[in-house]
This record gives sequence, C-alpha cells and structure tokens, in this order.
Amino acid sequence: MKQPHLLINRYKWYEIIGIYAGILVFLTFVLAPFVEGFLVSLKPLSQLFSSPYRFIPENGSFEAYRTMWISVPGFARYIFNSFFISTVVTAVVLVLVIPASYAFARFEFRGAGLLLAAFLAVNMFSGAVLLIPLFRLMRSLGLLNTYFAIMVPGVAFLIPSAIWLLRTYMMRIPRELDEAAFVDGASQFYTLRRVILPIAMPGIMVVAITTFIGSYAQQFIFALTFNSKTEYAPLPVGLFAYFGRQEVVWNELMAASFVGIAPAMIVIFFLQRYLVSGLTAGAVKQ
Amino acid sequence: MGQLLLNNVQKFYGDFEVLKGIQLEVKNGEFVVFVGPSGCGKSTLLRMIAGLDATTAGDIVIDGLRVNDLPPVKRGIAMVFQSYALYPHMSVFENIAFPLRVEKMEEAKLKAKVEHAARILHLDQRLQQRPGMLSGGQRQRVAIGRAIVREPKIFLFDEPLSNLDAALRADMRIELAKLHRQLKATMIYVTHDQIEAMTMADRIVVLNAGEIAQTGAPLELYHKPANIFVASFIGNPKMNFLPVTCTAVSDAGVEVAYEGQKALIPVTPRQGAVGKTLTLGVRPEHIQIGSGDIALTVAPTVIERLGAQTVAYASLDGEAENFCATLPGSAGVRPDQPLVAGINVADCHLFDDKGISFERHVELTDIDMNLLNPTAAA
Amino acid sequence: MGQLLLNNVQKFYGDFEVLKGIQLEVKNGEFVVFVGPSGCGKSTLLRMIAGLDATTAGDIVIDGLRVNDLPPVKRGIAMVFQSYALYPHMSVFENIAFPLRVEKMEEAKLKAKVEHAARILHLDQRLQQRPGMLSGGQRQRVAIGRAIVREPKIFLFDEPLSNLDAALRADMRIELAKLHRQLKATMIYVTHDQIEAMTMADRIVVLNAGEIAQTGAPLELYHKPANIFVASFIGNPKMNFLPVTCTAVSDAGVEVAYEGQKALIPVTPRQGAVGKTLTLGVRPEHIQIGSGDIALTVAPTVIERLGAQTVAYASLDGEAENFCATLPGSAGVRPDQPLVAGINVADCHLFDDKGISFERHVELTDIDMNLLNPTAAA
Amino acid sequence: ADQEISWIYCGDKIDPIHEKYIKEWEGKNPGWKVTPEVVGWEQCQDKATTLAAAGTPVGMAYVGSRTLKEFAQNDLIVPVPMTDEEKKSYYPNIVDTVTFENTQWGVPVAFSTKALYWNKDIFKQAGLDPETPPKTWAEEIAAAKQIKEKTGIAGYGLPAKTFDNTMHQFMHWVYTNNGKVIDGDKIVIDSPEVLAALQAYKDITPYSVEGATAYEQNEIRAIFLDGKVGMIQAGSGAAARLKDTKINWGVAPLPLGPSAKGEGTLLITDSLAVFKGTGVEDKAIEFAKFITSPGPQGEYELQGGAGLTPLRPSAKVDEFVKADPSWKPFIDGIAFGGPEPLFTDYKGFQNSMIEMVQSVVTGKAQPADAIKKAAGEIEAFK
Amino acid sequence: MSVQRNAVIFAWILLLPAVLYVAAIVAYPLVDTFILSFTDASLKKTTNWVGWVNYSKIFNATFAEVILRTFIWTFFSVSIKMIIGVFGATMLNSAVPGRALFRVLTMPPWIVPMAIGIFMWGWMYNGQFGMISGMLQRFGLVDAPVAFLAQGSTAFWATIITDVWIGVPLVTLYMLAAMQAIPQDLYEAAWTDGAGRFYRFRRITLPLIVPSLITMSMLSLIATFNSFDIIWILTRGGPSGETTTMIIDTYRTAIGSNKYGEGAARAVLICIFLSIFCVCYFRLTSRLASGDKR
Ligand SMILES: Nc1ncnc2c1ncn2[C@@H]1O[C@H](COP(=O)(O)OP(=O)(O)OP(=O)(O)O)[C@@H](O)[C@H]1O
Ligand SMILES: Nc1ncnc2c1ncn2[C@@H]1O[C@H](COP(=O)(O)OP(=O)(O)OP(=O)(O)O)[C@@H](O)[C@H]1O
Ligand SMILES: [Mg+2]
Ligand SMILES: [Mg+2]
Repeated sequence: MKQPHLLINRYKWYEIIGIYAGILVFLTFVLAPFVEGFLVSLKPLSQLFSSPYRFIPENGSFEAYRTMWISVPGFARYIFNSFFISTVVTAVVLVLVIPASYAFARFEFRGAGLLLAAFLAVNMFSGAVLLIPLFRLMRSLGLLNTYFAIMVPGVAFLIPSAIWLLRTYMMRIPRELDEAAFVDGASQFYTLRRVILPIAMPGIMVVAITTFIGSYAQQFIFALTFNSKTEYAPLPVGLFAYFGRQEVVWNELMAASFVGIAPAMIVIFFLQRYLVSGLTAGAVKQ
Repeated sequence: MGQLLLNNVQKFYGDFEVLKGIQLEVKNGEFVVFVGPSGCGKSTLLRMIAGLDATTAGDIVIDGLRVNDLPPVKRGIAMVFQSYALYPHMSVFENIAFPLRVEKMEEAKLKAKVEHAARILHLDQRLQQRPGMLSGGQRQRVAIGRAIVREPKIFLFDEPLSNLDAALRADMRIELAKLHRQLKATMIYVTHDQIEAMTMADRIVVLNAGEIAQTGAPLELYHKPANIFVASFIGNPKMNFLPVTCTAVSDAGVEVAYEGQKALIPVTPRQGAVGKTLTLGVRPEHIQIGSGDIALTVAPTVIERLGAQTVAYASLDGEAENFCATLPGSAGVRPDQPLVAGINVADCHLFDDKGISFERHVELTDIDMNLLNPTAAA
Repeated sequence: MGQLLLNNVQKFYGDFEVLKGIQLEVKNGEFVVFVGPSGCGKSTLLRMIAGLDATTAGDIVIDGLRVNDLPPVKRGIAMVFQSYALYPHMSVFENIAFPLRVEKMEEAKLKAKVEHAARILHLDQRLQQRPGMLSGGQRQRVAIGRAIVREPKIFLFDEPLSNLDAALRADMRIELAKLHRQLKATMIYVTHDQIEAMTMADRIVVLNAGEIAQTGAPLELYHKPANIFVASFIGNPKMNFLPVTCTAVSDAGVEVAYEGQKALIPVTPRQGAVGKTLTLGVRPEHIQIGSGDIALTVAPTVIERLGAQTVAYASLDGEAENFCATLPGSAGVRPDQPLVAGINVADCHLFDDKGISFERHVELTDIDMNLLNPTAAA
Repeated sequence: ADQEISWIYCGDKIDPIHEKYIKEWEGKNPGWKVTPEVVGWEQCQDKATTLAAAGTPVGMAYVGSRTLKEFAQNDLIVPVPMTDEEKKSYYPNIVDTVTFENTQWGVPVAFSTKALYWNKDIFKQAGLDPETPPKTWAEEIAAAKQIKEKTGIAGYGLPAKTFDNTMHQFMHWVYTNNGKVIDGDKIVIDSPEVLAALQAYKDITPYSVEGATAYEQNEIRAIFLDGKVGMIQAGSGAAARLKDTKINWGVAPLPLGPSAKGEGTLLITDSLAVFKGTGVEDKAIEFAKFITSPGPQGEYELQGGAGLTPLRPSAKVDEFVKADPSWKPFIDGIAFGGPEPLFTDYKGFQNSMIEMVQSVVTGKAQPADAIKKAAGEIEAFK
Repeated sequence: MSVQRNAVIFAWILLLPAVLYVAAIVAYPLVDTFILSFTDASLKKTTNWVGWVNYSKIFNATFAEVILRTFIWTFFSVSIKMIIGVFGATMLNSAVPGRALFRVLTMPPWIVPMAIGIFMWGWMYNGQFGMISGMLQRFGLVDAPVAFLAQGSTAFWATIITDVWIGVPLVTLYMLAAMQAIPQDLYEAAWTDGAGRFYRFRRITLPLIVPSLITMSMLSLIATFNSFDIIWILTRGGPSGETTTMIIDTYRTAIGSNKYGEGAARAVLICIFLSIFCVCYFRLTSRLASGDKR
C-alpha cells in the first residue's frame, strides 16, 4: 500500500482495524435491511417463510428478477415515469429556487427571516393532513390524473428544503462578484445568469440531486391520490402493484425495489464527489 | 474628463458615524491615494464614490454632475476590488470582456479592445486561462484589465495589492504608476500601506476615524505633517516621538528642553507654548551616530541589517514605543552596546499638546521642484 | 538543547522531486531562516522537520536522535502555522493552554504557564476573548504563545507574518527577534520575504527549486552571494544586472567591458573567462548620480519618493527588467529626464555564464564583527 | 361520447374473469364504458373515501361492507335495494352485512369465513389423535397446551397485531359463543358470552406463538405453513397453499364456546358501493348487480387461492365441495355466523377492540376490566 | 436610496415565483386546514363551525400520553440519528482506501422508497423468519424466536431504529461535509502539540461541527416529529397504542375515522409545537454563531 504523504493520516495497524471495524458496523446497520431484502428477492415464494433462519437461501435464484417484469408488466413504465417526473420536478424546483435562494442570500429586506421561516413551516405539516384540501385544489386546477397531478404538489413540498440548502451555499459566494458586475453595468438578472449561476453550480448540483431523489423515491401519497392512471404512476406506486389481495409477492417486490433504485444509485455513484463537496461548501455557517 | 468633488459627504451606519463630512476635490488625471489605519472609512468612501454604498448626506459630483442617485455604470467609474472579484468560471478573456459584453459590443470591436488591454498588462499569453491558474500579480492585472476596457473617467482601487507578497507588490506598484501615465485617467486608490501611498500618489489623503487628517503631496506629508497622526503614519519605520518642554519662543523658532539639553527648533512659533509639554518628532533616517544638536544615549535591543541600511531599535525609559534609527550601510552597531544617537534640529518636527504641528521652516520646492504642482509631473 | 541535522533529505510527490537532497546543520539557539521563491519547497521541508509530512529519503536528526519515524510531539518541536491554526471555538487562554491540556498538566501550573506566556506576548488583557475578536497581530501572538508554553527545543515558523499588513509586520519582526533572544531556543523560520530573512536570521538558507542555493549570515549573502539567484533574491529593490564581456584577467581582478567602457572588477579571477559574456551585478543602493567607474545614461520612467530615499526605475535598451537606483533623501530626479548613473567597481558583483559568482575582495569582518561567529550575538 | 362508470378496483390487476364480463356488459350496453382503476389493497378504500369526501366520487368502489353504514349516514352512497328474491339467493346472514336501516347499501362481491386448520403431524408428536380436531374451546385450549408442553412447538396461532384482522379473529370467537357486540343501537359487549371469549383468549395465549402482538393473520398463516404451529383459524386461502407443502393437515369448523348454539363464524363481506352524485348511479347499480350475479360471481369466487367463500349456494358449489371436502367447514359456519358490527366510526371501534384484545394478550389487563373499558369507549363510535 | 429600493424590488421579483408557487399550492391547503380545525368537518356534506371544541376534545388523558411519547420518540430518534451520523461521518472521513465506495454505500436508505425500506425492516424484526431473531438464535443468544414488534418496549425501539436508519444517510452526509470544512491545519497544530486522534476529535472536530449539528438536528426534528410511514407500516401505533405518536393519532383521526376537523386541529397543534422548537432553535444558533465567528 502506498503511504500517504501526510503523516497525520498515517494510521497504526490497530487504528486501521478500528476504522474498518467502525465502517463495518456502520455499514452493517445501513445495509443489513438490504441484505435481508436481497435474500428475500432470491428466495422462491414458497420458501420465503421458513425457519430456522438461513442466511444462504436454499434454491436461491434470480428468478424473481425475471418474473417481476411479467407479473407487473408496466414496471418499466413506472421507472420511466419516476425518472420523467423527477426530472421535470427537479427542473422546475431549480428554476424557482435559484432566484429565490439568491434573493435570500444577497438582499436584506424586511420580512426575509419571516418568509424563510414560513418556507420551513411548510415542512411542518404532514402531507396526510393536507391531502383533502390539496385534492380539491388539484381538481379545481384540472390537474387530476395527469403527470402534473404528481409534479405540481411535489414541487411545492420540495421547494423549502431546496431553498434552505442553496441559500447557505450562495451566501458563501463573495459579494464582490456581484458588485463588480454591478459596477460594470450588468443588470441584476444578467449578473444572476452569467455570474452567480455558474459559480453556484456545485451547490445547485447538490440541490438537484437531493430534489431528484426526494421526488424519485419518496413522493408516494400525492401520486396515489391525485392520479388514477396507471400509465402515469411512478415507481413507489408501481411497487405496490406487487401487493395482492391475500399476500404480497415479496420476492418480486424486493427484486423490483432493487431494480427500481438502481438508476438512482448509478447517478449517485458518479456524483458522490460533487455531493460531498457541494454540501461542504453549503455546510459552513457564515 | 474625470473630475471629482466630494461635498461634505457623510455616512452613517445606523447611529455610527463612519464618515464625518468629507470635503475633497480631485482634478482630472490626478492619482489620489486614500490612506489611513484599518477601519477609518477608506473603503466606505470609495464604495460611495463607486455607487455601491448609499450616501447619507452630502454630494458626490463627477464632472459637474451630481451622481448620488446614479448607478455605478452611469458614473463613468471603474473599480478594482481588493479581492479582485474575478469570475472564476470565465477565461481571462471573458473576464476582461465582461463589461463590454454587458454593453453588447460587437464581437470584432470587443476582441480588439480586450487584446489591447491585455497587451498593456502583459496578459496576451494568458487570455485563454482561468483565473484559478494565474499567480496573484496576474490576477491583479486581469482585474485592472476589466476596468481599463470600459475607458472610465475615474479608476477606483481598493487595496489592490494587499494580497500580494512583498516582491510582487513592488513590481505592481511600478506597473500601476506606468499605467497611470499611459492612460492619463483619474485614479483613486485606497491602501493602508503608507509606502504604496508615498510611491504612487500625486496627492495623498490621510483619513483618520472618518475625517481627513491631511491632504497633500507625498513629500509634503513627509516633511510637513499637519499633526502627530500623519507624522506617525507617513514614513517607515515610523517617526520617533520624545516629550519635551518648551522653554522659550522666538522668531527663529521654539526652544525646547529634553533631559536637560536645550535646542532651538526652527519652526514658526505660536503664542502660549512656553512651559507646556510638547512632542518632538524625529524620523529614524535622520538620526546619526555620534553627536548632534540633541544627543541620546541608547542601547539598541534589536538590530536589523538589511545590507543597504541598518535599523536599530532601542527602548527608552518610560516609553512604550521603540526608539528607532535607520543607519546607512552596515553600521557597526551591536545589540545592547550603548551608542550616542544624534539629532539635528533642522530635521525635527514639533507638535503641541493637541498633536497639531508647528510649521517647519523647510521650503518644499527646494526638495522637489514638482512638489507644488504635482500633476505637472504626470 | 535544540540541534538539528538534515542529512541528504529528499522528498518526492509521486515522480516530482520537491527536495533534492538537503544537507544542513542547525546549531542550538540559532535563528535560521529558509527563504526562497514560492513553490521552492520551504514549507515542505519545514513540515518534514515538524513530522507532518513523510520524508522520502535521508535522515532528520534532532539532538543526535533520528526522528524520521517519530510523531511531532516526540521531536521536541513546536510549530506556528501561516494561517495561525487557532481553534476558533476556544478562548485565547484555552488556545494557549491546549498543549498543556493534552499533557494533562495540573490546573495551577498550567494557569501559571499560560499567564507567563501571555505576559511575554502582551496578551494578558485578551485571555478570555475568542480568536475571532483579535486583530491579525494578536492572533499571531496567540499562535506563538501556544508554541512557547510547550518549551520546545526547536520552534518552526511557516511564514507567520505573511497575513499581516506592512506596519504590523515590522512590529512583529522586532517582537520575534526579541523573543528569540529571551527564550534562547532554536528557531527555524520560513518566509519568502527577503526583508524578514535579512532582519531576523542568524543564518539564512536560500532555497531554489528544492536545492540549497546558499547558506550564510544575512550580510554574507548580501555582500557575497554565491550565484545570480541569491544575488537577485537578497536585497530590495533587487540587484541590477548588466551583460558584460570579459576582456582580461589579472591578480587584481577581472577586466570587463560594458558598452565600450572598461572596468577592473576586484574579484578573484578564474581561468578561461576571457572573451566570455559575464554578468555584472550592482545593487540599486550602490548607484550614485554623476560619474563612477562605469557610467550609464538612463531616463527614469518611474520615480518613487519615500521621503528618506528616492527610488528611480528606468528601462535599458534590450532588457526586460527595470534598471533601478535608490538615491538618498529627496533626490532631484524627474521622470523622463536623462541622468548619468555611476557605478563603482568596488560595489560590483560578477557572475560567470553559469551564474556562479566570482569571489569579491571584500572582508566581511570589516563590515560587521559578528559576522563570522553569528551566534555569539544571540 | 361514451358514458363512463369509474370503478375503484382493489388489487394488483383486474381479474380476467371480471375483465371478460365487463366486456360482455359493455357489449350489451352500448354507449357505456366501465373504467376500473386498480388500487392496491392497502390504499383502495382510503382513496375511494378521499375522492368522495373531496366531492368527486367515483361511480363505484370496492369497499369493505363495514364502511357502508358510515357512507350511508353521510349521504355519500345510494342504496342498492335487493328484491326478496335476490336476498334469498345468498347464504343466510350475508345480506345483513350490507343492510342498514332496513335497506341494502352495497352489493356483496367477496365473502370470507374462517375455519380451524390443524397440523396432524404435530398432533401426533404431542400424543393427540391427529384425526380429531378440537370441537370446543376447552378442547382447543387443552390441545394447544399439550402441544406446547410436549413438543415445545406453539399450539395455537393467535394474531394480535394492530391490524383489522385482530378484531376479526376475535369476532370469530364471539360468534362461536353466540355473542354480540352491538345489538341494534345498544352496546352489548359487556356480556358473559364475550367475556368468555376474551377469557379463552387469555387462556390460550401461553400456548400460542410467542409475541402474538407482532403478527397478523398472514404471518400466522406463514408460520403454520412452515409447520411451526399446531392450529390456526384461517380462510380458504390457506388450504390452497397447504397443498403445496409437505404438511399433513386438516380443516374443521371453528371450535365452539360454552354458550354456542351451533357452528359460527364472522362473516366478512366486501361490497360494491355506488356513490352518490356521479349521474350514473342507476347504471352503476345495474352493472354492480350484473358483475355479482350468480354466473360471473360463481366463476370468480371458486377460483380458489383468493380465500373467498361462495356467496350463494348453488349446484356448482355443492359439486365443488364434494370434489374438495376442505371447503365444507367454511360454508357450514355461515349458518350461525354474524356480520361485522356496523359503527359510524368503524375505525374508532376497531381500534378499541384491538386495544382490548392486546391488553389481555399482553397480560396488561384482566378480561373483565378490558371489556368494561372497551364498552365505554365504543359507545362513542356508534 | 433609490439604489436600495431597486434592490428590494428586485429581491421580491426573484422571490415571487417561488413564493407564489408555494403559496398557491400549499398556503391554501394550510389555511383550509386551519379553518377546518374549527369545524366538525367529516364525511358529512355539511360542516359547522364549532369553535374550540376540537381542541378541547384533544386534551384528555391519552393525549398527554401520546404527546409525551411523541417527544420521547422524537428525542431518541433525533439523538441517535445524530450520534450515528457523526460516528459514520467520522469513519467515512478517515483517509483509508475505499472510502469513496463506502460513502456511496451509505446512501441506499435515502434512495429506496420509504415504504420498501420499512418492509425490509419488517422482515428483519419478524420473530419467526427475520434476520435478527434468526441470527440471535443461530448464535445461541436466545432460544426462542424474538418478535420485536410484539411488546410495547421493543416495538418502540424498533420503530425508532428504523426511523434512524432512514434518516442516517442524510445526517451522515451533512456531517461529513461539515467535517471536511474544518481546516486541516487545526488538526496538524493539535497533533504537533501531542493530541491523539480521540482527543482531536473531542476538542476540535466536535465543537466545530456544532453549528451544522444544530441545523441538521433542527431539520431532522421536523421530519422525525412528522414521521408517519414507519410506525404505520410496522406497528400501526400498536401494540396497545404504545407506539402511537401525534402524527399517527392525527392520521387515525383524520383519515381513518374521517374526522377532518379534529384531525386538522391536531395538525395545527403539531405545527405550533414545531414552531416553538424552531424559534428556540433560531435563538440558540444565533447565539452560538455569534460566539463562534472567526
Ligand atoms: N455594513 C456595515 N455596517 C456597520 N458598520 C460598518 C459596515 N461596513 C463598515 N462598517 C464600519 O465602518 C467603519 C469603516 O469601515 P471601512 O471598511 O470603510 O474601513 P477601511 O478603512 O476600509 O478599513 P480596512 O483598511 O480594514 O479595509 C468600520 O468601523 C466598520 O466597522
Ligand atoms: N501534496 C502535494 N502533492 C503534490 N505536490 C505538492 C504537494 N504539496 C506541495 N507540492 C509541490 O511541492 C512544491 C513545494 O511546495 P511548498 O509548499 O513546499 O512550497 P513553498 O516553498 O512553501 O511555497 P510558498 O512560498 O508558496 O509557500 C510545489 O511545487 C508544490 O506544487
Ligand atoms: Mg477596506
Ligand atoms: Mg509555503
């Protein structure tokens, strides 16, 4: 192994063991349910419920990963819907949130703190309670049973945390950059577009990723209530198609979950550096 | 044209009065340096001229037009920020071209202008690089380039060199001075480094706690500081101060006593000084080893040998500040070995109990023929 | 005790050789300054001595013990970082007390030590404040305080003054020099500011691209630089260089020709120099107006008037660098008015085509009695 | 254009038999379309309610019959009166499950009853006669005890998780002891019959699967399928699954309590409710009756596996039972079965009942106290 | 002056789209909920204004229990999240080979649809067929299956742990980011002074991530207080109501029993509680931040 140049990062053997043990414990906690889920996905349905507990399933196979496509024929469509909805939601959130965060980060105006708190308050109401009023709203907007039925409320509930994150990031961009552009005669929109936007890109990436995931995996209740058309249903709703009247097709459900989150995992894998460094910048309080 | 008039300009932050009625006129083509300790309001004043900060009271007049309510771009100024404020995501070319892009200048003309500015600033080779790849001095020049292309009437600089190291700072000083002569534009330059002020300014404005302490040509401030504050701020190492007692006053000057020694300081006398405690000022470079009109025996504690000169620091009894002497070449002083420091009365400055100086009998025009018409040299 | 021996110390970053076999001995109580341009490896070397960076090859020996594999605390060193590295969440007291807390020193003793250090550094009034509320110079002293309390054998400083402004830097220089005399500890100090090097060092180590260019007392480097690199690095403004042709060699020195003028430079001659192009070096402070052994007619483009001295810069035909002269007081030079710059051969340096200097006939002990036993002064 | 009857259809996909008959009905009724929306079991009921509450009801929805009272009282659904002839076609007591204020509010579409399954191998292992299932609670408890003590295997599978089914399971015990929770408008839970049932719960708990409150019926069934419990009470679906295992099993009517008049069970039906205010109510009723008429319904419920019990007696059913005797106990229980008690706040009632059961099973309360507490609570949910 | 005013107008122009959007979509339902909380809204077609009745109905003996439980549940969940998050971040912040991969591996609980993650935990907790009980039996630590959701005590902790699991990735990531923002030279300085790894963690890392820790725990607190799916799917608030929190209670009332008015009153109450928390938070952080400025 190559030794690091920084001696402070050079570990004694027992420290290395300690760290890896720590990581092992931590990742065990984080991943154990997935191991369980994966094992379930490998078991034939008849062997799902058998004791004593066996770690390596008997007759394990990847059969469920094949049959899942057959028993819920629309599954590919659900994944596509999730992707499509999340992409649009992310785009809309960014369009709304970037200017708003900039305003919060840069301008001092009366009520800024209150407004920011109000945004946070949106998160304090749980979706379940707001369901019926929201439904009425969606209906009067004529959005029921369209992609918009899922996207529109999704955007609204993802805006607050996105503003919160991006604002902290933008506060770290030196104010002189705006001022320099101002002195040079750039309009404020021009400054936002040509100066702030490109510099805030890492922060925007982080917000984009968190919004995307929030929308990809977590927005279940709206999708379910405001949309009745299978062809628009996103992944989480689609997964519930594996719930039958009498029982759940557990192995296929788990297989489908793994297949469903794979695209997002791949995205994360390639963006993880960006994610951590972007958060870093945003994390520092002024 | 780039004339600037500050008429009783005031600035409050809440109840805190940062600038207390600044009155100043800057001529076209003049290089004016605002200097003063940290927090005295230099940046604030510059930003008010630029149009970045609002003015609480008073008028800012550029070329006869009151600009208080105009945005920066309409004031005909350009500003170079202490932090350079370069756009990290743009190439050097785009950074310099930014103001022109804002104006929507046509591509060919823009290119020509940017390249011209780059040539002046020796940046031709760097146009395609990002600011992150440049050294401090180069970044500085990019920031200046961005100001140049707009052809402003007035350049504003806020401590542009403070992020650079000593050698680079010296080089950039010279380049800026050359640039001033080349562009013949009005420049207003903020620094708290008195060497920069001395070397670049046609005229220095010394600010102290929101007020103008003195305005004048560099050597005027050096030789005839208006008060203790200016005297100690201008000159490096800074002036030594000794408490003296005024014993007599005559047309020839003021006679003072320091530890039993009497000396006649050639300054314009003032009534009622006799018997008071005054402050005698003498610059380190005016102290010589051996006797003088006043002689002090001091034991230097620290000796700095710069080769070209030697600086000796000593502690005087009862004084918090070091007593300092700059001696030519490799003077044969050694730490803790007492020596006699001689002071000539002609080199002395005298301040009253309020810190206001007595006018010295020095003819500035003898020292530098430019002094009384500084812009003629530019 | 704080003796340090670097024995053929090397450092690679990947394939990039940052330090190329450094050989150096530092005596107990010595104040050694590492100086060199940015990126030459000063910080790396210091960090290797501290035990922060790994050593690729060679030995680092402190007081006879090879410490390559010891952690910093076991090496008996203390380090002051360029960024101060103060703990923002702790008071000044706790910052200074940190090393003692690590040692689990008992409270009363700890308190006494911290307060003693604070007194030395004039921080008594600040002990309860957070670093964020301090000025740059005060922060600097807190960082030093943290180093002092450990009573290390060797202090390591990495550009401790580079974040301070000019006036503060001058003050801190003096304080550090005093501190060195007070503590009598070995100090190794990194800077790229040659003035700091000159004023504080017992001995300067000039680094260039990972190699030691020269080691010596400040005035030794000033008067007898070993090569062009050192010559141009030491001294401010930097030495002027002129291309000359060697016409003859004799015991008295080397005869060179510059634009038709011949002059005999009093240096120890070397074989095979005749006919070659050599480089003549002369410091700005050794140029006088009027005739000399060599005379140049130049038109200064920029004049810097510092009051105590005047610096004139001129461009020579075919040279990229400015030709610079430091003239005493308020010399009567004006921009663009040609003048004659005279150079005396006794002040001249001569370098061969590889940049190695010819030894000058100057007796250093004539200049400063301390020079050849520098630690005696400390 | 076509007029539409929207239908919230619970499940993962439309049953092919329903699909077939929708086509048929659409063929017979030109200009009408039935548009089922498949919603998972967990959410379908809530979704229908939400839509109705928000003022855009669906044409028709598949709901648990227990909610019909609440819907009806709030004027969300229209009555679907049955002719006497229609009523008669069903097994006894079934019509009661959709009846409130003397009229019918839904068309039964699915029906389930429970019977007792036992594991013959475990019985043998415990020294019990593998061919004689317990007939009374006392026998059942004794058998469970013997199994537990002799083999270490749990004797009985008692589901008591916070789930709908926990109350259902208890109601089976109530109905096999001639008990009642509500009579007309009167809460009668505080009766000796119900108390006996709860006492029996308490008695059998020690010999039941450890941690009853962690399991609902499907989990208990899975344990039975795994051969880890001696007896459970479950629907017909368990039989279909047992056929795939190596287990030696039998199914019998639910054991009876001391006050029983005959075999009993809880009759759970799901119904098609027709919502008010859609403008297609009449046509929806017509369709609902068609899709549950003996032909299509018979075909649908006798597929097996889904755990359904036939709604109506018929020759086909008899034939079916003959071919597979394991169906018999499910149908026999209907005679003395009872409906899910109808409450205005059914969920509130159910929560109280679950609470009552759990407090006894976990030993936190004595049966008598628990019933008293529940009786007080459910008064508010009428 | 005019410069200033322009800036304020511009700020509002920037804010307007987001504010209008959120107001349009969320404000109306919020206000509606607020109004609803003073009515007897239910499945009934007519609703009547009932004033404070819904609120007064809430305050009974079980509600006090529910509130207390909610606080305890939230407190433990948030604290454990923070502890594990900081622990994980510390581990992932060590310069050991493979850490990029490890970082990616922390994210799945965040990415997987929440319900699915909870189902997986349901499997884990299952006494007969689950991994935990199975492993415990395999290693002979228990001899009978342990059903973790059967007793109130274990179910309480089981739901907390699942909630922690879902929240941990974001906390870890955020804390990792905060740790990376600490200048390396502070650690080097401490090390030269002889501070060991643990000492450095305790005296430097920990105090310096406090502001981020507070921000995160704040956001986490809001989410945790309203954490619904976990308890609902795992235990439905049981057994014997021992995992019933305010949000479960609210859901049961509003959606389960269709008492929209009473449900709304509970929702408003939750918002009030959280607002009080937030105000305290702002107070706390502004004090800490001012003390910590560099
Ligand atoms: N936004 C503000 N609100 C309140 N006070 C301010 C503000 N900006 C500056 N000040 C105060 O105004 C005074 C002058 O500040 P200014 O930045 O002009 O000083 P400066 O002379 O440029 O100092 P430096 O040399 O350190 O840059 C300072 O005391 C500062 O604290
Ligand atoms: N971690 C590293 N990896 C690769 N190269 C490095 C690393 N650290 C330093 N270097 C290189 O080593 C050389 C010496 O760096 P060092 O920091 O010692 O310079 P320095 O003399 O201290 O410069 P400065 O005056 O700018 O501080 C530089 O060229 C630098 O690019
Ligand atoms: Mg400033
Ligand atoms: Mg360095």
